[in-house]
Amino acid sequence: MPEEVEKSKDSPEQAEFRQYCRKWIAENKPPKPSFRLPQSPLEVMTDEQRVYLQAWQKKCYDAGLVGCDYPKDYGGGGKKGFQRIANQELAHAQVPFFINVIGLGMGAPTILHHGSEENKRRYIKGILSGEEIWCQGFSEPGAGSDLAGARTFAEKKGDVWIINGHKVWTSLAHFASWMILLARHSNDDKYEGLTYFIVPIKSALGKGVTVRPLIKITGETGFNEVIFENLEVPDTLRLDEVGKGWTVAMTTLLHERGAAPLVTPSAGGAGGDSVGRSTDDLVALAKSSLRDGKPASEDSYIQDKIVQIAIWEEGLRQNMRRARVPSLCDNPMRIPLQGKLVGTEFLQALSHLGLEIEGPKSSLYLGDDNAPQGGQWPLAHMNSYGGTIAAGTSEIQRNILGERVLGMAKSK
Amino acid sequence: MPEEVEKSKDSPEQAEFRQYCRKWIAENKPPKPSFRLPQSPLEVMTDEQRVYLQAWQKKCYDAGLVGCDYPKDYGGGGKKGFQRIANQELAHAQVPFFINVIGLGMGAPTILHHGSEENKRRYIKGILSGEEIWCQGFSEPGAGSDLAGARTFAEKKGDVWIINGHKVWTSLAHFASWMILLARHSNDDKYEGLTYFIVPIKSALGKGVTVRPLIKITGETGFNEVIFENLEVPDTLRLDEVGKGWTVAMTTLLHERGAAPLVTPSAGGAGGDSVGRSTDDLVALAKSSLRDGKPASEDSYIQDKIVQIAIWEEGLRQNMRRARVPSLCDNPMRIPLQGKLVGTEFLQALSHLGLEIEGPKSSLYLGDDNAPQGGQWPLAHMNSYGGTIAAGTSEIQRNILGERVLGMAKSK
Amino acid sequence: MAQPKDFGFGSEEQMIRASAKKFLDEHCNVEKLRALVAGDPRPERENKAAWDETLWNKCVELGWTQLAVPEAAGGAGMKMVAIAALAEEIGRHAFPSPILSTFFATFVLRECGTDAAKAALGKITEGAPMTLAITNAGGSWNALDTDVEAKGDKLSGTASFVQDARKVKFFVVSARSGKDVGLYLVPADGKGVSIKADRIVDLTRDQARVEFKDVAATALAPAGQGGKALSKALPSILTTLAADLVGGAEWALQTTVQYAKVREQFGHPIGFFQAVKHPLVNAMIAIDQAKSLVYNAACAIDTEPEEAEKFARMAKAAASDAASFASDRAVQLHGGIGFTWECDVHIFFKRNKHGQFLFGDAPQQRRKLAPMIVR
Amino acid sequence: MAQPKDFGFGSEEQMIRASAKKFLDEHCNVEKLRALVAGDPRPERENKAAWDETLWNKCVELGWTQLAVPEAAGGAGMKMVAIAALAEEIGRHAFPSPILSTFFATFVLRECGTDAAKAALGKITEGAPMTLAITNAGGSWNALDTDVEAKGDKLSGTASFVQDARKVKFFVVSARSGKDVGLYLVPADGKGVSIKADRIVDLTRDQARVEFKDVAATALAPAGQGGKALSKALPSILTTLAADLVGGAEWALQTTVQYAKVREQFGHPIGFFQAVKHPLVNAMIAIDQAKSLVYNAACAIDTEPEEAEKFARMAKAAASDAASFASDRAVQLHGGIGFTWECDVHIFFKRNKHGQFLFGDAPQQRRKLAPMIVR
Repeated sequence: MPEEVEKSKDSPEQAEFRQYCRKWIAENKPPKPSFRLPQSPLEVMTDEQRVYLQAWQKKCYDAGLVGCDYPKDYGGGGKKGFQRIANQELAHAQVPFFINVIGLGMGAPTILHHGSEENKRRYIKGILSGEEIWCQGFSEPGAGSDLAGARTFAEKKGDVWIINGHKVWTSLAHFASWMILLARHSNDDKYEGLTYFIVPIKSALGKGVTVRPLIKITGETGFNEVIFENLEVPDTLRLDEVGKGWTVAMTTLLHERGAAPLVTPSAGGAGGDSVGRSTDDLVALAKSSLRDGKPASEDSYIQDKIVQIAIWEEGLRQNMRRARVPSLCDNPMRIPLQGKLVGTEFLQALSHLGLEIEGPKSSLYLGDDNAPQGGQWPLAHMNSYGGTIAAGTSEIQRNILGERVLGMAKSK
Repeated sequence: MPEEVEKSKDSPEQAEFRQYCRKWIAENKPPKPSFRLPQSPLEVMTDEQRVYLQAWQKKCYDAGLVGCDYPKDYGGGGKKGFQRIANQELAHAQVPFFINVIGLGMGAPTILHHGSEENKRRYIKGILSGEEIWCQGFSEPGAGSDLAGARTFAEKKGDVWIINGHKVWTSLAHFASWMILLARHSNDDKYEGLTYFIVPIKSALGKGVTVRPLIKITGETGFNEVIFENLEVPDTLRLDEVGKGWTVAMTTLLHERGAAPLVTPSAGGAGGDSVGRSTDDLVALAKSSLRDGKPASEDSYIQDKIVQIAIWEEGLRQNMRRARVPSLCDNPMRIPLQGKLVGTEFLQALSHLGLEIEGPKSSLYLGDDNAPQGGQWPLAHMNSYGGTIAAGTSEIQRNILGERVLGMAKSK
Repeated sequence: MAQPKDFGFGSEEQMIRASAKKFLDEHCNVEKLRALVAGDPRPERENKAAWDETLWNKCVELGWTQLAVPEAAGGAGMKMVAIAALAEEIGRHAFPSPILSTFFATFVLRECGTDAAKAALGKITEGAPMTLAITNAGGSWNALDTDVEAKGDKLSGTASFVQDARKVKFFVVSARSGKDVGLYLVPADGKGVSIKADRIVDLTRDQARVEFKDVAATALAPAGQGGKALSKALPSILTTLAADLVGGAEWALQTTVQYAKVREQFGHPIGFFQAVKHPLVNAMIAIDQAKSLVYNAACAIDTEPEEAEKFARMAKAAASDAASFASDRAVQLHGGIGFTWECDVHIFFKRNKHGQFLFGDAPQQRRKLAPMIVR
Repeated sequence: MAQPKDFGFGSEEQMIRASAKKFLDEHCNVEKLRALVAGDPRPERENKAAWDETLWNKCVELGWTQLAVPEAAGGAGMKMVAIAALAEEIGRHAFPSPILSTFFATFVLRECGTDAAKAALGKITEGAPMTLAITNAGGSWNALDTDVEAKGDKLSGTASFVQDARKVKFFVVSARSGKDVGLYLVPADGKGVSIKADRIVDLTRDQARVEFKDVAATALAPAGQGGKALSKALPSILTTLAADLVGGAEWALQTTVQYAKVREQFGHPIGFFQAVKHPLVNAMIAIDQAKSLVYNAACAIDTEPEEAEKFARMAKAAASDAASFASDRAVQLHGGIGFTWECDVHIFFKRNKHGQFLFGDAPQQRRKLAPMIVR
């Protein structure tokens, strides 16, 4: 969306904040590091990446660009409607992303809605500033799409819970201080047998917590298995009541899917060494690629495919816009609940078209001197499956839409 | 497949038969009638169409081109492996189709496998000659995809069965002498409560049988509702044992899907006023259609779409060929069980491409002077849904393939 | 120029849509629609140009014909987003009416800038239905391809694919003189005008070839200016058609979803099965993007005209595909009943197919978009 | 010339396939494959050109290198359907081996018709792995686009996208002299040859740019004849690649089907859900057509050469799409585990992607088919 549109409805105070953000970012945008930045926070592998990104988030937090909408008491800015402005300005400026993506998108809103006053005061600030990195313990080897099938067990002993179990797909666990954990306290009921906790990771390593990196099909690490063996967690770290784990998890997922009112602080995610995220990237690639001896951008087949992506991209952009105009939305959840599904499938199609444009050059990977744009396209394509699988596969998303929005019978 | 290929493995006797067929067809191919012939036997609407087509089938039967593989005792030719030759020669010659398609494809083989000796002697000949037209009573308003949910009830009273119920989608019922009927004799078990009958239609009209034409989305008639009200059927018209209805129905469906060894007599189905069945039809249409002021056949998008169809068509043709080479088929049912699904979806895609090529002219329907090829393309496209819905929807076909061929768990 | 965040869809536009919905729910609900258009199923039927002329008068009373007419020409000068919303309701009801054609004529007339055009807009304001007669026998909407020739103020030749030809009072005709194309107003009952109805698949429209034999015509745009007026009107035409398609697609979606909730097979409502559920979700997704693109295009016409053609073509491409897919799945997922004339689905299926190809289907729009996007 | 009904797939061909299957099941089952190629996951890893050279010797013992060599040149002169069947097994096992490259070299050499080519075929028969070095830096396989130049019998320039470059003993190089293209044999360890390995995604192949600096070469086809030999060999190359892709696609299908039978979610094996079942059925359908087209193309090469290019392009188009789709769904439907390095799926996913683009993906094949079909 053009910047002018975004500005058009700012209040005077918001307009002033926007000016402030713009100026601050221009003066503080960090230099490109000497090492490769991954395509998203979920692939942060090395300490040098972490240190660089954590410092950047902290700097933004200190400048008031992170957590604007959160109450001041919990370390936020206390100004509703300001985070969106900061996000827009950060995204325009193509700065690096915020590393603490799980904490910002899931941990903080979940704690805000379900945590005790003590927990809110203790944890939210560290999430916003990025000083404490968070991870999420939902998926298990036997419970992927079927989240409520979680078997990690929390047994109450006096004032503490003893946690035993095995979580997978836990991005950032190798750097995390804390985890939001969905666990089972009872086998009597699938849903009401679940309870939700904050659990320590870093401080408990070797003392009931083991973090083991999983390797993605791209060869990158960044997500992990986490194994709990008799980890003791005080009852004060429980979120909401015993047996309310599924309700709390729904809050987490609603925020993850961008379908909740609270705006997640975000730097736009475009500041890594990433390509394969927009039509413009495709056009640039097509111009520099040959197909039958001509620039691929002059090939009618490639043109048509790029235009298809362009229409899709514009459709998603206009969906975002329309979702905020209630009179043009029959069902308020219809567009927001599509976001994760359509956004991830869009990136998959887009990155695959990148491979088609590259042709045989799509074989060339990171580190190859002749790889177009450093081999980022096959990387983006492979990583796109993380998008269509994690946090509710595309198949599950279609169930959700068919059931919650269109009201058809549950498929399971 | 080129004719030479077909000939290459004929035995001397078969080669002689092929010559005979070719000569006979050349001498007896009927002149084009003054009226429109429908695109398939399932849309025969008028008596003039019926009379013309019935006469043609009879003539072919008398010449020995129909029922070659059936035993002589039942009115057949008694020569295994000869029907395929007759079919090939009839298809090459682009003669009209055989009207008694339900009888030939489903009635005769079902009776041959499950009928009493008496029934075989009585009914098969009339099917082959086309003198008695048959229809099929499987689908009901409440049991479409779920065939075994049939509720048409057969109650035993002494030596007769009293039939009450409602069948739909019964093509040719308005001309039919007989119907093959799947009915329920007991509500105790979904599958074992089914029994299979031959029931009279024409002779029982107004005496327990009502045939009401249904109108298709094309405006054509040709299929019907059939309502049974206390129709009496002698027990001798039962096929196989009481409670074996589902087993018998499987025989019928196996033959309908072309997955059984017995070759159905067929004139190739290309003799109606039909277009929209092959790549060649598309190429011809594209050459005579304009797109952006040029022949559509010179448009790169249209070319690419036609080539996709051509590859698909060749793939189906080569599938047919490979299905008969056991050493190139891991699972003998894998290709045959795809036939109905893929064939009907192919025709749907092909006819839709016809509409794309026609552009705004695809609005012009039968009887319009300027409609390309008499408006047959939108007709073919609409009729293609009959293909993807009738006789097991595409959705059901995919279940069958996933379960019977790939061995995955049943979806229902 | 920047677009407003809310597409400029304000209270006035909401009222227009709400009143249209109320009107159409009452007068063109699917029972009335079926009774009106689906009486004669015979495949070789003549096209009846079925419509309810009394409803036309009501539309005029509701002010629909004035909506797109500029205030300077005595109209209401409403935004395109209002027209789009109205067209969406029309599509959702498959309303058989020359109102869309009249909008198209309005869009062209308001670009002509002549007194004659202003007078013609006055006729529309007063309630005269009009349609464009600008397509040649090959189906080209390119102004220069017209089969009609002008000699002075006399027209000869044939316009093809004229929508609602038998319902209108006037034709807006494109005609060549030499290498120039002008636009002309011709009364439908003018001397030398003959209308040959096409037999078409769609039951909710009529379409014809209109032959002009030395017909007296009023020049609307001077020779040489006709093509320009048509291209300036094109984004509005495409956006309105796209809105109609989005409405028709939404009908197909909702109707099929309802059916999937009540139709049971294998002991479940068929919506239980992902083979039913997921295609309907895909249809919804396609419709939502198309709808968002429609309002974006309409808003661009209102506020960002330099982007209007691009956005309108995107909207028509997306809406054509969404409507085609939603209608296709509506027939398929209704199963046996969906293949029958008695089921309403085919009425929308046919209307959506017709609209898909008017002024170019998705691949044709994409072809035109390519140079704007792959630069 | 007519094709035999059974594709000419007789007992000898069945034996070759059966023995290949047995050999690969034993020596290149997925456990051994993983151990061989997937040891180093780091994204910036160097390509290791991982292969088991002792297996190459066994392939030679099994007679594989002789299969495609004409009897006149001392080979077995087997039909293309036998090569296709072997390639299908190789694909199904993702066998890391220069055997396919050696076939491609064989196909080209047998079209050269020179003594030098015959001698080179002799080397292959004896077990020397070879590969084609005929692609330019832009990825074009068009003979005339080569970046290598010949001056007399000396070659200079770079061949790109050379498959299995670090496993072979010889390169078959296309080189220009003026406007003509000739083919040349160059030993991999020849003076002035340097091999710069590409870092590629596929773990089962290696690929390189091979630079020639004034390298002594043996002419295989005279200047002017190289292009012809390459185009005559092309259908065989495409068909063999397509067979490999069909095998790789079938592996992806069967592995995912097995997983769908054992992985449970929501109280059912996931194959219960149509969102899992139906895409796998679609993959099977795509694979079956591709496979039928492969044997048809192979049989055309054997018996109906005038149709060979058309059928081979069809096979490569269908197989590229089938393998792409089957691999894509294999990752997706394996869910979380499918996205990990420890799951075998990615090995085949990457190999299939590589093969999809070698010698042109489906749209590129269709582009070439258009004039043969839309005539």
